[in-house]
Amino acid sequence: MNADCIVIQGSNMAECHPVAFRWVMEAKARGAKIIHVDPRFTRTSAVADLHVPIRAGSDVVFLGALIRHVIENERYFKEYVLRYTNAPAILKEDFKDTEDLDGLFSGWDGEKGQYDPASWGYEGVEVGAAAGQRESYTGEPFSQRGTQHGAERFDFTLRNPRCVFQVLKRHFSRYTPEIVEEVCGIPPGLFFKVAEALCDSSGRERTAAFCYAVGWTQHSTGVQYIRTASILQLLLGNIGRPGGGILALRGHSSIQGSTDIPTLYDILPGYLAMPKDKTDTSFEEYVKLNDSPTGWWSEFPKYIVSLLKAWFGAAATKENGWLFDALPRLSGDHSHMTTVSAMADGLVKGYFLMGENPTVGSMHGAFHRAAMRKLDWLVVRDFAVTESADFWRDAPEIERGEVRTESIPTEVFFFPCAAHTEKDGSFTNTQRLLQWHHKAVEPPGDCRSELHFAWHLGRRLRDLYKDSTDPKDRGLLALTWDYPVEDAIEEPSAEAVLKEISGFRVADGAPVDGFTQLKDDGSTACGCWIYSGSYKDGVNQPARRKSAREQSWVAPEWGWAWPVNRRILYNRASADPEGRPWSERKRYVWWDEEKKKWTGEDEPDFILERPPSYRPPEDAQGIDTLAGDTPFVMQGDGLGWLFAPTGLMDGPLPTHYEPQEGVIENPLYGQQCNPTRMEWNRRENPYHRPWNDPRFPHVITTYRLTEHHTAGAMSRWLSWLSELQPAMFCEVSPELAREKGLTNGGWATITTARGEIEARVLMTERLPPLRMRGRVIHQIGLPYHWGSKGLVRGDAANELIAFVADPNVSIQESKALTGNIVAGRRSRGRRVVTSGPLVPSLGGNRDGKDLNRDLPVVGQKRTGPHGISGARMKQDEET
Amino acid sequence: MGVLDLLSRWPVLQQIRKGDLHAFGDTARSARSEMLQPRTATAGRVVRSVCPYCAVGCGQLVFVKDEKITDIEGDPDSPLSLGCLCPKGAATFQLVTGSHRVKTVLHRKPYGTEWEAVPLEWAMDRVARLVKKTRDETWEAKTPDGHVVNRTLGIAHLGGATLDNEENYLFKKLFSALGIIQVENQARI
Amino acid sequence: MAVGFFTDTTICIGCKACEVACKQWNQLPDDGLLFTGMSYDNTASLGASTWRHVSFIERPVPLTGQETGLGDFSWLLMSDVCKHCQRAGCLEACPTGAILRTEFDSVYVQPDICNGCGYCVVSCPFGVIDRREDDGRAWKCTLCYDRLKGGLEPACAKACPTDSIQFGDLDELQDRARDRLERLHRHGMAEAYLYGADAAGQPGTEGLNAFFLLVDRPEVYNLPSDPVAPAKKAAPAWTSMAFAVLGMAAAAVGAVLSARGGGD
Amino acid sequence: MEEDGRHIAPDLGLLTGEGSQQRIGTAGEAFPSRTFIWRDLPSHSFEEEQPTYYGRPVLKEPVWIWSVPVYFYVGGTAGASAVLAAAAHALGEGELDGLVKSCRRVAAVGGVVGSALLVYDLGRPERFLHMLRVIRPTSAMSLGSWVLAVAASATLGSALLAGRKGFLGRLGDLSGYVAALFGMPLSGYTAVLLGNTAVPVWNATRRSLPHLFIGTSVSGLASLFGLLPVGLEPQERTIVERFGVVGKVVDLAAMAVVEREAGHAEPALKEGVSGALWTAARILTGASLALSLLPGGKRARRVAGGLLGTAGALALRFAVFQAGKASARDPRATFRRQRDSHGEAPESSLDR
Repeated sequence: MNADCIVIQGSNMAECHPVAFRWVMEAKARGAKIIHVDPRFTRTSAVADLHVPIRAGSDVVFLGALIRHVIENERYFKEYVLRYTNAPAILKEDFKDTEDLDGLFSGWDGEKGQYDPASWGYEGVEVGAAAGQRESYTGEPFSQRGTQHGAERFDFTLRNPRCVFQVLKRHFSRYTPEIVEEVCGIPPGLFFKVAEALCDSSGRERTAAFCYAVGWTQHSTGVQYIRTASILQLLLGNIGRPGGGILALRGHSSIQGSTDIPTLYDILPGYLAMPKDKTDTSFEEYVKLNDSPTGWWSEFPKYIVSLLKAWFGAAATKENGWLFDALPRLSGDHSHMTTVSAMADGLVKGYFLMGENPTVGSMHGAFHRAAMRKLDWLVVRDFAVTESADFWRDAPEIERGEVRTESIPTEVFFFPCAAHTEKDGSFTNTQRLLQWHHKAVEPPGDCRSELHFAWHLGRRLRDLYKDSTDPKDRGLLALTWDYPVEDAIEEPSAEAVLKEISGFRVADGAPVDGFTQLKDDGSTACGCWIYSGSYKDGVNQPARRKSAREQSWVAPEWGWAWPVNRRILYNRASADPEGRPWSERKRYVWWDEEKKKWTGEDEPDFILERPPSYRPPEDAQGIDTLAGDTPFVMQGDGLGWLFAPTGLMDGPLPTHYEPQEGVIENPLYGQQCNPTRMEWNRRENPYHRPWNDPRFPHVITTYRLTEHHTAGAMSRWLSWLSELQPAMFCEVSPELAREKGLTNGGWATITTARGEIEARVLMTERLPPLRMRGRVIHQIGLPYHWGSKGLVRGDAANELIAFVADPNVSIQESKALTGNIVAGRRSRGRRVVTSGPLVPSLGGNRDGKDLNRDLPVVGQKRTGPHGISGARMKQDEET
Repeated sequence: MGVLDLLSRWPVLQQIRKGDLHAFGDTARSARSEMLQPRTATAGRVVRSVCPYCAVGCGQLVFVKDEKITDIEGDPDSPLSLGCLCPKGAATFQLVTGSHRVKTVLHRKPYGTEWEAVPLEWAMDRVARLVKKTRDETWEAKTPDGHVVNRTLGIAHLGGATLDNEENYLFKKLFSALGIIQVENQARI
Repeated sequence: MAVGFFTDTTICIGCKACEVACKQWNQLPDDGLLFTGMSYDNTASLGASTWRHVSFIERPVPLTGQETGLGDFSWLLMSDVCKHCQRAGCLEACPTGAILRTEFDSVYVQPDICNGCGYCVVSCPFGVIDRREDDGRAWKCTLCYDRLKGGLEPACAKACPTDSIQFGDLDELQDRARDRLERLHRHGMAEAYLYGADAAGQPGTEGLNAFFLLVDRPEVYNLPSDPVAPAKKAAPAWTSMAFAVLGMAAAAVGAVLSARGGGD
Repeated sequence: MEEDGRHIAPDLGLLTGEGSQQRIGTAGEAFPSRTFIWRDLPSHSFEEEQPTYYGRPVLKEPVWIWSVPVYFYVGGTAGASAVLAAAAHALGEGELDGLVKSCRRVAAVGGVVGSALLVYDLGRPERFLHMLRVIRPTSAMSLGSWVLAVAASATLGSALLAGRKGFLGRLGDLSGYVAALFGMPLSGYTAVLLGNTAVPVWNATRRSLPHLFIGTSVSGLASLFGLLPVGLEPQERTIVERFGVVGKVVDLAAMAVVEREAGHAEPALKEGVSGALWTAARILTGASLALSLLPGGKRARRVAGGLLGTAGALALRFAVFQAGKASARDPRATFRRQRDSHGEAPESSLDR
């Protein structure tokens, strides 16, 4: 860690990532200031220099105020902002900001319940409607994707009222320290301390870093949380430089890998968009929409063609569009919660759960179980029988006799899985580093790897369909599926799969060195372009293990980081426009005048031979359009986007909206909640009032503990971990305890409209009540690790959480909601999912006239299939 | 001579012989203590691995003896962790060798009240047939408004954040070819 | 050569990696799945099956150098362990020679010798060593004697993510500790001090091979302020016993003589 | 699944670590003191004046069971008995053989029973011989074990050979004197054993405790003779009674001193089970002393005095034993004693 200041917000780093936190402590030892912004005083706060208690769900206000502070006091890194960001870009005249529309941006379409981002573009640059609509289906917020060109007009004086910088300034002007105090509950004194610490630690000589985790993402406006931090870091010049950046701390061993090589509905490996029904009618159309005339995405055709070659081999030819038509198409949102709703409506018949335990780990477990009861068949793979696998006989509603096991039709399979020590394979860690783990012993009994399961299932299916001539089976039969198998148990070779992922020349099967060698003529195959080169020279790069002591601090010879083993993205920004390090202290990569190439500690994230002085000629195409001083090569214009002209569902600039279920009315805008948020308006999924719900007066936030792992399938069965946190508990302040008659170590029951759970009481000053607008607002902290199985058992906090999601990535809101707490153990109270409302509904989901989540213009959103309403709702099917 | 031998090993006599007043050290040491050594020293092989819990990716060393795991600890060579582990990582030995692990395939018949152990091969065949059945029954070539979608919404997948990249790759590849699009994992949650 | 632990509580994050790493290496059983309600401490104390224990102290007192919106509050975290004293109560009390001082200057209980007399349990001024009723023998931290013999560092120190637990040569550790303390004092943390770093600091034990850097009084961490190896104060007890038994002998003789005399 | 607290499947993992052989039943029986839930706000355990860690004990409670205090009584009595036997033999000019004989018997029985009681208390009784593996001068228990070993065998020899003629007789007499020599420490070392621990009440009273224990040994012996159906000459009886009176007086005096020395640990002698036992001991011993001072030699009085005295002696041993447990449970007893510089550190270093 080379940072001079580290702000940890939306993350409890010391508890959830203790070993990563080692480096924070090292930075602290070197004099860096550690700031922890969190509703709770956690083990991270315990060793921080500054702990700032913030109301869960108000982070955008806090960060927005920091942006305002930086701009008003001119503390931003001027040269960096001018040259490396789109601050000088001039925007369209018809762009309207939330300042003008009371919380909405221009382009709101009340009919569709989503934005048309056309008016958000740069002046003189047309964003095709198709792009706009397509974006509305794109899952990951990949702003650089598509036909977005760079701006044509700039004002390097930053004075033009329509330039990004001025728009930004105006947008955040109302995010004042006073508002911070009112909305976040943070006194101005503390706020200024953070602001000054950040500014003092930024610039040429110093850098500051942000660390976040699901404390930021799990909100109905989660993506904008991260956007706000990015804007702040760009203004301070902390992106692409050592000791800077924004670190996402992720919870699972390969959660990054499962996004890069996605088990996600909306993308193909390497963040290539899944085809959409209306727009991607042919390979040519698909490429046209995803290709980009400028920036790195101009390489798109090479990546998709190589992918299709990797999948369909010889069957994929230029003539048949590389068998693109064999791929299925999306027609809206097919994310987890939508799928579960569809399941509840009987559309989904079969379900695979691979090492995941949604009835504990996902929001609203009761609804999950209700949906699963509609399945014909369920396949679960895990170490031991989880709550999800046993949903048909071990569940609260069965215990209460509301549902009978004998009446559940689902056929259930439990396959025991092999441990990571019993199979070869690679994990991708949170820093994009691939590391290979080797098989140590044979898996016991019938335990098998998922590789084994997937391959043998595929083998069987291809066999079942082998005589089919039905076009629907063409892709399956064309699939390249001939991996070598090892051992008696016929385990497919993971290394062979890695080779396909990394890419090879079709002619002779020779591995490629990296994505720069990929072609769009079908002569190369590559399963995931960003991983291309991970099998360079036929060497398993992720398996490299050169000791840390024997190499530089960047440790390039340990494992393999994508892309091309690069450790810091956009690191061109660590040098000034002329290619010199901003400062000796922060040198990382630079332009070597003698050798005429980029060099440094790390793999330069730039075209190696392109000098800083390079300027693209008029007729430039593809990557040639990237000037020598535009570090953000993935962007259409190579610039860092303070303002996102396209790609986001809920606006080009972050805006504070209250959570779906809040405790106060949005003090900044008339628009209470994120207008494009996704709601599931169904009987099983009742919402509380948008704020001040008398039945549910307290703020609930959920979190993890060091001693357990997510849904607990990997920790609740282990005595060495279980004894350290042996019971589900809730953290409450002494004030709340007194008010509710709770005793430390005793029992309490926590309720929402979705359900109720019981927990041991842990009284503590670490979760203080908030004093806002003269009111005292109590917070309840709930770890969510427990379930009905394992050595230590307890209720699952997620039973309480509703289905509501961020419009960009469909992630649920579990970090800020409302609920109630009473002393004593769980009652026999009946659940809304199985037996109608638990508590009398207050005027349904859209609440009473007095309390509206949306402005009237927004309020008339239509409800789509499965009760979904929101930005990514399927538009063509009405129900 | 058993008795003499026994006497010669009697610490008290050694104490007297050596004039060791307190017997705090060597004289009190037993044969076992003499021979004591770390079990890693007697391990047949050491396998390099990665912690299966969170996404920091700490290095692990897996010590194997007689095809059984005897110890799992941090890999000091890892630039990420320098041999450190958090409590979960430190408990990995219990995770992979624990008696909680199920070793046979379990099957619950429709409307059944109990799990039954079934052969792996049978279960795999059964699942393959169910996938085919469901897929064929719920196949959607075109949307009502005529757009080609060739897919099935009848099958869904959840999971992957704890799987290897290679495994996720095969799932995505296979499911895409089968027209299964509802593929999701913890990254969304 | 003497080795030991320097536990710097100011950088402990209370993750309990040391507790688990110790249990894993020594393959110890859990000692009960009990929710205590004592902050995040559900292990309660060191014991026969818990050789590392992390204490959690929620204090209504601010920590120097830290500011929090909570006001006067701080959370002290500390990983406790057997101190491997220079004058070790348990060692001096053990009648069987099961407890000995190793070539590494650590105090080690030989499980093949211990007969569970329980005298060490009452002789430890720190309440570390304990006899597990169902096992019958006394157990405590071995400073990973087996690992040391193989040239490895103890499991807890190796696992510790923040190096709050440091293992090494005693003299070197003491120097490092003094530097650290000096640095903290320079940064205004006047309350920081070393606990048991040397004989001068803790004459009763003549110094601990596993010593600590603390920021509040020892009692706050459940440590005695001035522990003494009982045997150091044995002399007066033996002396007064000598007088007492002689008195008894005299009484016996007296009783006989007086009676005989009276008999005449 | 066998619950061993590790839950390792034998076909997957090897259990060979240092603690892997640790036997466990249920955690409950292993740690009775742990079954508790802190009912207060965690930060409320923090008292500026006298901080403790949630009021948890700083020391471990003695793990010894009832057989230990009983041994204190038996061993002590045996020791005193051996001493009296030797005195009577040496000065009796053959006229006190009855007393000598019965004293030697009492001592012998005491030695055997005492050893048995100690072995019974061990966590691993089969390893009782390890007690004689080494000699540790720092360990009162080590020295005590050797004393007991010698004394027990000597008393046994002296008892078996009592009244024999010739060489065997002389051998018996010799071992009688050996028994007396070791009987003296035998009746007192247990007090040192308790005094040399970290348990506040025992450690605080380590000077007076030996006098208390010796006194009890003597009074215990005398009281025992009051109960034993042995025919003693009047003269012999007088000896025993006078011996006993001295013991009881010492006893009562020592109790007062012990209370004064106890200091911060005194509550252990005043409150709870141990307090009750302590008071009972004082009353019983006092009563038996009073009885034995009354003139006349009625048998009934002797028996009554014997009963009271024996009960008193036993009560006293248990009182001291229980007081130890109680004071080990109380962290303040330890903390405050050390703050009052009963430790080793100079005043100056105690300011933190």
